[in-house]
Formats: sequence, structure tokens, C-alpha cells
Amino acid sequence: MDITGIPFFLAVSFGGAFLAYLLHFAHRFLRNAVALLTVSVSAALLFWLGDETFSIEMGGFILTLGKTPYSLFFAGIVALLAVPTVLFSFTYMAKEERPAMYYLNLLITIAAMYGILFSLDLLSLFIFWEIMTWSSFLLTIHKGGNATKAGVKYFLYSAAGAYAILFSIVILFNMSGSLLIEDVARSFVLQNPLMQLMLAGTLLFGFSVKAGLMPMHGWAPDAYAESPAPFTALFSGALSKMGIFGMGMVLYQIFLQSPFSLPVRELLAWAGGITSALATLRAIQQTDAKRLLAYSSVAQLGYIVIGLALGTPLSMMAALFIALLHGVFKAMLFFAVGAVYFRTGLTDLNELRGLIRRMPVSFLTVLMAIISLANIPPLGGFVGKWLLYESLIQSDHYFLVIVAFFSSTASFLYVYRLIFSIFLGQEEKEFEHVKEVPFLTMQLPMLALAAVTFITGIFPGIVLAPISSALTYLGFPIYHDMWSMSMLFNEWGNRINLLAMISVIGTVFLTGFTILSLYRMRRTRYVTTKDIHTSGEVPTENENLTYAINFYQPFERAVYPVLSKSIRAWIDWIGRSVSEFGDFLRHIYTGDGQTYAWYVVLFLTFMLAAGSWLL
Amino acid sequence: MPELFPLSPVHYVAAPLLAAFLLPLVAKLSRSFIKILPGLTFLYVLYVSAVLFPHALQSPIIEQIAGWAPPLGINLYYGPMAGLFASLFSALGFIVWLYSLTQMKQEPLDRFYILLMMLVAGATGIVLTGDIFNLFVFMEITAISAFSLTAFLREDDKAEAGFKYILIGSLASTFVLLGIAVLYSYTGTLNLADLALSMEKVPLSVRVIVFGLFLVGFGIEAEIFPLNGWAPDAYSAAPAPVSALFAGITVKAALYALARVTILLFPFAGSMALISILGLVTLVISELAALHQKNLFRMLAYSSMGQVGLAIAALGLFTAEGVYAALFAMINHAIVKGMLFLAVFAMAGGSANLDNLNGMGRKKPVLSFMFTLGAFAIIGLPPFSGFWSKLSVLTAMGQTGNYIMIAIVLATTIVEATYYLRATGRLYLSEGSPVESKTPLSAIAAVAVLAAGILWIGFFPGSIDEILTAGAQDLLDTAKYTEGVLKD
Amino acid sequence: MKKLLATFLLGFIGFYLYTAFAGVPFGESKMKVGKDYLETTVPKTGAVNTVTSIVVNYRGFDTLGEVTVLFLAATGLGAILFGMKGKPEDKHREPSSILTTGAKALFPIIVLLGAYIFIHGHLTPGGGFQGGTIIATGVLMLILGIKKFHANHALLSIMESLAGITFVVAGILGLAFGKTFLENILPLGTPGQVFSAGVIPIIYVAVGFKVGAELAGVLDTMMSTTRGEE
Amino acid sequence: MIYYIVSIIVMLIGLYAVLMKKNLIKIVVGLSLIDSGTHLLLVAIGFIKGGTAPIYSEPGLTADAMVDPVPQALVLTAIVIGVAVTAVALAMVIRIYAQHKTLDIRKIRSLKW
Repeated sequence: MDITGIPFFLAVSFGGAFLAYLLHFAHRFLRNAVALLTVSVSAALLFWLGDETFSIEMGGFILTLGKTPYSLFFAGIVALLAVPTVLFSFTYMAKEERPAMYYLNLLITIAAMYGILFSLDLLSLFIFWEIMTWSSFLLTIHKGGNATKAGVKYFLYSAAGAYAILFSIVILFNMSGSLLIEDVARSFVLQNPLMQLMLAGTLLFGFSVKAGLMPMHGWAPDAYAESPAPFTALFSGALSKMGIFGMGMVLYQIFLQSPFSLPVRELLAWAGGITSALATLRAIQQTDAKRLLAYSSVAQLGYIVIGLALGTPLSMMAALFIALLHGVFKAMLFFAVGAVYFRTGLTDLNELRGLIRRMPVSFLTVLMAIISLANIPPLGGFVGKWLLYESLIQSDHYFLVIVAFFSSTASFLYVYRLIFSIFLGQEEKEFEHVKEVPFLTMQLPMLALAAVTFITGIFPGIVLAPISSALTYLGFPIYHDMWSMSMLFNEWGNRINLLAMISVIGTVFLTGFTILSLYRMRRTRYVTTKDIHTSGEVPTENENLTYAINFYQPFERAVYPVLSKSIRAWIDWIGRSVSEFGDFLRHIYTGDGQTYAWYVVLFLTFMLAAGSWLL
Repeated sequence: MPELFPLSPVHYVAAPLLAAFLLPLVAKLSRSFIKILPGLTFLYVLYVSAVLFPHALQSPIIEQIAGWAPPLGINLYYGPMAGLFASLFSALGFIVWLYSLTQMKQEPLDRFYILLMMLVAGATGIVLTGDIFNLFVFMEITAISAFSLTAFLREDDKAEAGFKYILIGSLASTFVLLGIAVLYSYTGTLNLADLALSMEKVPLSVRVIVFGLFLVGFGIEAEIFPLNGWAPDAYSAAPAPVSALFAGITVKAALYALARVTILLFPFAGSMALISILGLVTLVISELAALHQKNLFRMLAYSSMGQVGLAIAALGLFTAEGVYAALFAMINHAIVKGMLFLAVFAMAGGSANLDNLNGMGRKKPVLSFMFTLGAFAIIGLPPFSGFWSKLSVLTAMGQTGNYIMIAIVLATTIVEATYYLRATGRLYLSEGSPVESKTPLSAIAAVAVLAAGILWIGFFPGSIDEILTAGAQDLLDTAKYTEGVLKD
Repeated sequence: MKKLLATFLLGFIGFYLYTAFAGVPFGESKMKVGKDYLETTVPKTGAVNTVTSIVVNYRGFDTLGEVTVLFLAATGLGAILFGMKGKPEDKHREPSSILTTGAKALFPIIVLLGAYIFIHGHLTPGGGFQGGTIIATGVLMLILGIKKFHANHALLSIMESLAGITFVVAGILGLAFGKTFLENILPLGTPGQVFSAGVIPIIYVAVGFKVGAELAGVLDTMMSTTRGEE
Repeated sequence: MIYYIVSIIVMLIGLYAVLMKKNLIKIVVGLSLIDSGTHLLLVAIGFIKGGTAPIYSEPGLTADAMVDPVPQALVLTAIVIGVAVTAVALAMVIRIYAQHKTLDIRKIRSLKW
């Protein structure tokens, strides 16, 4: 088999999954080695992937696989996150049950994501899409208990999305007689506009479910919060990007020529904006670290959708850049939260505090990640946000700028809460024995990703180069004067020299840090939270006076009455109604045999009457 | 002795019959024969399949019983479709036998195996025969075995389920017999092929009535809503191996009969559309009814009805693709539902409460794995067999432009996913039920064979493509059928 | 209300059934295959009784199925009622001595009548099913007439098995002789004689034994599960 | 014609019993009646005015003077099937009575929904 071909690539990815599963029964170490090897080798193979396409007939359909620059970029995101995820799982999952199943499903999910990306036709895309869905479902329910509920919810939302996609695929196949995306696109233009609108609508709906776009985001907080931490990193970082990938594909490869394309994209941009704003507000409200990050993910994906939907070269560049960066820093955050959970067993922000001395590396990771998330230079997040704002302003979406700016600023609130509640404040007695996580398997992935945010912040060109080729593939004119390796330009001739920026910021930071550590650190006095006296009395254990509780009470009081009507509740209500209707319906089967005989006679009468009447 | 006993389709019926008559005798010699003989019979029948089926794919084998050419005598029509079903039934019979070896402990075992063999043989007979009254006789053989097996276990509510089944089942046979009587009185013949040619003797208004009678008669056995009241009770009362056969065999045979009779004798567009609509209604109602089901076997029963509804909906499209899809859906359902029944019974035992699945992922990992596989397959997730069958159903519907049908099927699939995944989730809960027993290897092997089938079809759907296409052709090409049967 | 609805529905169904048959002229020949049967039965099968030749020869496969149905009913009945015993309080009144004596005296005659009927199945009205049923009524009489009477189940089951095997083997022999399943392999003989019509009498005798044994078994099983014994 | 009507009426009476009677045994009797009606109908179909039994018991009988033998053969089979079904149904009734101590179909509803 050609080792530069897609079949070999997928064979390695899927084969590795099963091999790792089987080797689990030989030795734990072998399993880990194979798992790591699988993701590393497939990541490396991405560089050598040949251009030729590959077709296979299955069940009467021709499935075609091949790479495109667009898919290669997303594959890069997957590979970038897959390796640290697997590495991080080694120690983290050692305590958990059924590790073999975990690795099997994890590696299948990763392989399926590659499969989605390298599908040139809609059916193989759907097949891999569903494989990804069920394997990630199994990962989500891995812990059992509440996770089962979250997992089923995730699956049902996904299924609704997936079947919307399948619905369009079947109709598109019927129209064009081919499943290849090119052919479909060609015959799509010939359909009547309303049909085009419906098909694109169902497709976009389907893909947006995976991206967690409101109102179909209901699964995301639960599923992210309940799945094992290393996988959550991949889940929010890479898996949700498959939705973005699909939406990009639909918008720019199939739907672009339609008369409805522009209004739909405008609508989508607004959906993205609203998603980012509302999800940010929700994130502020959360007291569980993973749920907080989950809402944050939804918000970030909202940004990406804004960029994607606007469809200017600059906004696309921004969207794809954020897509990558979001994967990286969200993975870091989930890893760090996972590390904290690994050592303390807690993710509740009201109970965690003062871990900075105990887990400095995790702290550093979170710090780097939230700087990136808050789009502060010099880290990578800044570049993305800069591009996005610029594209918004350039295309006269001033109101969206305000929305984006609002949610971006509001995100400071939750990231601050996150880092503050976990790492800052006084250290608790109960965390005395907490140690930093092991270096090789847990610190290394975090630090490596931190380095990525740093490098992309200084040299965004590394990422912008593949993005440009991806956009060229999608048919965007890319003017190459928009960026260079470490500089960004805009239409008006302004430019930002990131290298200069980092040197200034670095110098200031280092100086400040040195002075502070020399001067202040020595004088701090060790106090615990219990070191408080009210009217001369020491408060009892159950009177928890930690200031992390009701952290943003005034803010919440101001904002949340508006949010009290949740769209999730509506969707849940629909689900409940269907369920109750089903419950009502099964009372048809009364248990009385005679009733069934009545049904038979009634049916026969009806058939005879209807038959004669129709004659 | 291939010269002495030339293999012919009649062996599908004759061999189990001989074995069934022999069983009481050999039981007196040694108890162990009781278990061995049915296995040998199923193996033999499988061998017959292996030899005959490839021939049938080339050209149908038409056998005349007792040397009388149709329409005088009864003939067997062993075409691609009949061959497919007969082989499927034999294979399922063998697997269920393998499973029952250790899982079936309730006496009287000799009677159990006789009924089991005759259930399979009767269903095979329905598929093979080319004579409508003979079809009725085989339908009764199947039905009486099914009635008795439903009430086979001693627990309280089994006889109740059996009575309901027999009540509705006898109505079914009566209506079919009435239909036959009407047809005979107009045409003077009972042979299906001959009937098909002499249908113009029957006035149109009478044809409608006969179609109604057949639809109700076969519809009861095929679990069409609202005729399927007996089904959930029977499925949950019968021993699980038998429920697996109900889902895999009896329903399929009845569906085959309905399809064959409708296409041969009542090929109006209206009757087809009607069947399609009934299928959809069955699908929707059954899936919704399953949603809140706490009893596992009832849940599987409702799901079974839903799956059959799907197959019927595809069948009613009356196109080559539609029949192809219906066949695919039926085969998939036979394998998957059979496996689910067997796996559930091996895990939760006879008590079918959903809670019994809790924590099985740890205690019985292999069976849990297979249950998960089955659940995924029946929902229609790739790369398992159910995906391809559902996809073929959808494309068949798409081809006829029935986009609303596609939407309905997909919407019910979400409902289906809900309850199957809830059950799957229970397997991986941490707290478990106290049930603790070893599952014997033969039972696991039986489930594993079906699981392998799911994976095989999932990864190589092309491998049965030829068979399904030939089967669909066979069913739709009435001219070929009648000419083949009445050639001399 | 329900009654009204039921009457209405049944009237409706009845009306349609009547319309279905209204086009069938009563008392006129509608035969198609029937004619062929009537014309070929004597020369081709050797049986004088056309119904028998149809049942056993032309449509022998149906009859094999029919025998199987009965066998299954007996088997199923045994399975359903397995292990059930009547309770002492269900005790029936004891038969009088006239009944007992009468039953004993009549039993052989009834069996003889049954045997006559199934042996002459191809010649006179009647046949295996009818004869077997008559034999079973004899057994029923014994069950009713004799206290604590139990049919010998082992014997019955061997009898029905052997009879069933005879039928199937008769069918398979057809195959073995290079013909088709259930095809006649014996000489037809002179029509009208007892030893004629080839394999038909053999099969019908087997059927007679089988039906008799099965029905007797069914009756005995039912009686013993419902009748109280102390 | 009257034969058709009468046998259809017998059938309908049976069906009425199945729908309305609450006693299990009466329901079984109803099923039996439906069967009988069908059998009568079949025999009536086969009847030909002036025809004799299809048995060549005396020389000189010709096929023209005989009734249709096929429905008779079918009825023979159908009767046996009817008997078999009735027997199994009664066995179920015996089991149900032993467990529920009642024959009222309305009270035998432990399996539902």
C-alpha cells in the first residue's frame, strides 16, 4: 500500500485504535505506546500525504477520499491536539475504569475526524461523521452516572443534526446522481432557489449542531463537563471544529452561488454573534470549572462562526486562525482543570483555592491560555481577534463589532474567576498534600501547547500560510500583502510588528516579575481562609466564607433576569412532550386481548369501506 | 448419497419434519439426543442452503411435489428471494439452537425443540411454497408453534400472552382462509402463478375485498399497526431465543407472504401506497410506544414492530430499489434484533426490567459490547449493517421523491436512538444489579456469530448486494414467476 | 352501545363478504383444477375417492402440513400444560358401572370402525382423519367411563412418531426413486380394491394412527390436568 | 345463495362472540364458530346442483355428475387446523384459569402498555 495515500493513513489511524485495544490485554505500557505512536505517526504522515484521490465502492455507492488544502488545515488542528491528548490520558486515565475502551474510542474518534476531513463525497463524510459521533458518545458516557444523561443528550442533538445532513444528502444524491461534493455543487445551482435554501438550511443546521451554535448548543455544557478531561480537550478543541469545517464547506463549496447565500450568511453571522454574547454571560455564571470552559467554548465557536459567515478573505482568515488557536488554548485549559481534578478530585470553583504554590505549572498553563483567550498580546489569541475586528469593520458590521467586543470583554470576567478561584487566594489546609502532576505525561502536553500559543502570537505566519492555501482552495482571492511571518497589515496601511511588541512586553514583564519577586514575595504572611474572626469568634466549618462564592453576584443580579428564559428549556420541553406523547400512545395497547380483536375488526371494516369507496 | 437423495428445496421442510417426528422416539433412547438432533437438522438444512442457493441465484428452482405439474399439484418456488429467506431462517435457527443448548433449561425440552424446529420449517415453507392454500397451511404450522412457544414458560403471565396471540392469530388465519375461498370460487385454482394469470376473472370490487382480507390476515402476523396488539405481549412472554426467532423469522415470513401475494395478485398502485403508509404509521407509533418502556423485551418488541414498519414502508414503494431496501432492512433486522434478544437474555435473564442491565459493562463485558453494537446497528450508525439498510431505504424513498417519508423515518430514528442509548448507558453505570452468573461459551458464540454478521455487512455491504438485487428482481418480475411455474 | 357498534361493524363486514360471494353463482360448476382432478384420479392415482386422492396425492404436501399441525397442537398442548395437575377439589363424579362396562365393551368396536374407515379411505367417504378421530372418541369414552383411566402416553407417542415418520419416509422414498417428494412409487393396482392406489392407503393408515394417537393424547392430557385425583 | 348468507351469518355470530363475550371459553367457542362458518362457506362453494359425492363408487359415474372435490379437501385440512388451534387455545385457558382463578377476559391484563 502506498504510504503517502489516504487509505494507508486511515488504516494506520483506525488500525492503531484496534491494536491499542487488543494490546491492553497484553500490557498497559504496550497499549500506551501504540496509542501514542498511532497519533504521532498519523500526524507525521499528514506532511507526506499525496495528492491522488482514492475511490472505493461500498453498498452501491462510490466513496471518494482525498486531501484538499482546506481539509489539511483542519487535519492539522486535529493532529496538533490529538498527540497531547493521548499523552495526557496516560496518567490521567490510569485511575479510571475500562481504559481499553477509552483508548479504543478516543483513537476511533481521532481517526474518524481525519476521515471526515479527507472525504471528497458527502456519504463518506456522513459515515465518518457518525463514527465520530458514536465514538465520542461512548467517551462521554465513560464515567457513568450523570455522564450517561449528558451523553444521551449529546447524541440526540447530534443525531438531529446528522439526520438533517443525511436528509439533504439523500435528496442531493437523488438530484445530482453523484455524491461527490463537486458534482453536487454543480447540480445544486440548477435547482430552484427554495429547494436550495431548504437543502443548505438542513445541512448548515446539521453542522452547526456539532459546532454548538445557539440554539442547538444545549448538549455542549453537559457533555463537555461530564466527559473525561483529556478527551474534553479534544472534544471542544477539535471535534467541534468539524462543524465549522462542514459549514465552511457548505457555504463556500455548495451554496455560494445561490441567491439566498448572502442573507443566510448574514443570519449565521448574527447567530454566531448572539451565541458568543449569551454563552459568555452563561460562562460567567458557572461555578464548575468544566462547565465554565464549556460555555466559553460555545462562545468562542460563536466568534468563529461570525468570521466564517461574513465570507471576506480577512474574516475567513480570522475564523480559521481562531479555530486553531481556540483548540490550543481550550485544550490547555481543559488539561489544567483536568490536572487539578486529577490531584484534588474537584472541579467546583467554590471549593478550590490557592493552588498556585502546589501546582505552578498548571497555573502557568492556565495563565497563558487565558491571556490567549482574552486576546491580549503577545499570545496567539490576539492575532485572531485583531483579524476578526478588522474584517468586521471593513465589511461594515459595526453592530457585530460591538457584540463581539462586548463578549470579548465580558470573557475577562470568567477567565479571571477561573484562575482566581483555583490558583489564587489563600491556600487551604486540605490541599497541603497536593503535588504538581507528573512531568512527562501531564506537564509536557500543557507546556507544549503553551509554547504553541506563544509562537503563533509572534509568528502568526506559520498558521496563516496554510490558511491562505485553504482559502485559495475555497475560491477566495488572497492578497498576500495582508500578512507576513510576524507582521499584520491592513487596508489602511497600518501594521503591527508582533516581534517588536513581544520584546517590549517581554522586557516589561520580566523586569516587573524580577522586582516583585525580590521585593514582595518574601514578606507575604501565610494565612488560611479560616484565619478570619467575626466578632471575635472563629467561624465554624460549615459557614463557608470563601469569597469565590457568589463571585459575580452584583453582575449576575444586573444581567441574568434577561437570560431567565433559556432556549435549552424549550428544546427540553419539546423532548419531554414527545416522550409524554409516546407514553400516552402506548396505552393503545391496553392489555385486553379483546380490545386487540376490536382493532382488527375495526381495521378490516375501515379497509373494506375505504377500498370500496376509493373504487 | 447425493445420487440417492438429490437435494431439492423440499428438504427444507422434510428434514425438520422427519426430525420432529423422530425426536420423541430418540428421546426415549437417550436424553442427550434431544439437544443434538435439532442442531444436526439445522446444520443439514444449512448445507442444503449452501448447495442450492447459488443455483437459485442463477435461475429459480421449481419443484413439483408428488409429480403433479401446477396448477394440479403443489409446487415449491425456490428463487433468489425464497432462497435468501430460507437460508436466513436456517442460519437463525441454528444460532438459536446453539444458544438454547445452555440457556434453555425449562422442561419439556423435547417439545421445545420440536416446536422450535417447526417454527423454522413452517416459516421456510411459507417462503417456498407456490400454492396459496399450502401457504395457509404453513402459516398455521408457524402460528401454532409460535402460540405454544409463547406460553412455554411457566411464569404467571405467559399463558395470558399466549391467549392473546392465539385470539388474534386465529382471526388472521380465518381472514386468510376466507380470502382464499373467495379467490377459489372465482378462479377455481389455488396455485399462485395460475391465480395471477386468472385474476381478471375476479371483479375489481371483489379484488379489493380480498386484498383487505389478506392485508388483515398477513398484517396480523407481520405486526402492522393496529393489528399488532399481540406482539409486545408475545415477545416479552416467550423465551428470549424464541422472541429472537419471532423477530427474525415469523414476521419476515408473513411479510414475504404479504409482499408476494400483493405483487402477484393485487398490483395496483393504491394497494402499494396503502402498504407504504401503514408501514410508516407502524414505524412512528411503535417507536414512540417504545420510548417509555421499562420492560426490556417489550421495548425490543416495539422496536421490532418499528423496524418491520420501516421495511413495509420501503416495500410499498414498489420499485426495485424499494424492494431491495425492504429486503435489506428485513435481513438487518433479523440479525440485529435476534442478537439483541439473545444478548439481553444472557445478561438480564428472564426478568426483563431495564434496571437489570445496570453495570453489566463490568460483569459481562463481551455481551455488553455486543448489545452496544446491536443498538448502534439498529439505530443505523455506520459502519454497521443497519446503516446501509437504512440508507438504502432512504435513497429508495428519495428516488420516488417522497421527501416527507425520509423526514419521518429520520425523525423516528432519533426517537429510536433515545431509548436504545438509554439502555446502552445503563450498561456502563457504576452501580450494578446483583445478578451474577457465568454465561456459557456456546451462548456467547451464538451472539458473536450474529455480531460478526453485523460487522461483515457493515464493512462489506457489497457482498450481499447481488443477492438482494436478485431477490428484488425475483419479487417484482411477476411474468417470470408465472412463466417459470406454469412452463408445461 | 358497544353491542350496537359491534352489530354495525359485523353487519358491515357481512355485507362486504356477501358482495364478495354474490358474484359466485351457487350450485354451478366453477371448477378448473377440480375438473382435472375428477378426470385423472382413477387412471393416474388409482384412488376411487377423488377427495382422498386430492388430500393424499395431488395436495399431499398440504396433508403433511395438516398432520404436522395436529402433531404440533399435541406437542404444544403438552408443553403448555406440562407439569400441571388437577386439584383434589376438582374431583368429578365417579362413573356408574353401566358406563364403565359399556365403555369397555364398545371400545374395540369403535376402534374397529375407525380402522375400517381409514383403511378404506381411498374407496369410501372418510379416511385417515375421520378414522383417527373416531378412534380418539373411543379413548374419550374410556377416559369418561373408567375411573383413573390413563392412556399410555409412551405408546401413543411412539405410535404417532412412527406414523409421522412413515408419512415423511413415504415422501422421501419418492425422491429416492428419482421422482419427486411424495410421488407414488408403488403400482396403482385395480381401482376399487383395498390394495390399490399405490401409496395412498399406506399414508392414510399412517395418518389414521397418528390422528388417533394425537387426539387421544390431547384428550388425556386435558383431562388429567383438569380432573382432580386424590 | 342462502347457503352463503347462512354461513356468513354463522361466521359473524362467532365474531360477535369474540368481540363481546367476556368468558374466555365463550371466546374460544366464538373462534370455533368463525371456523365452522368458513368451512360451510367453502363446502357451499364447491356444491353443484345435482352433483354427487366425487367418488367413483359405482360404474357409470362421470366427472360431470360430481361436485367439486377441491373445497372438500381444503375443508378437511381447515377443520383439522381449526381443531388444533382450538385445542391449544383451550390449553391456554386452562393455564390462565389455574393462575387467575377467573375466566373473565377483562381481569386478565397483567401484560399491558
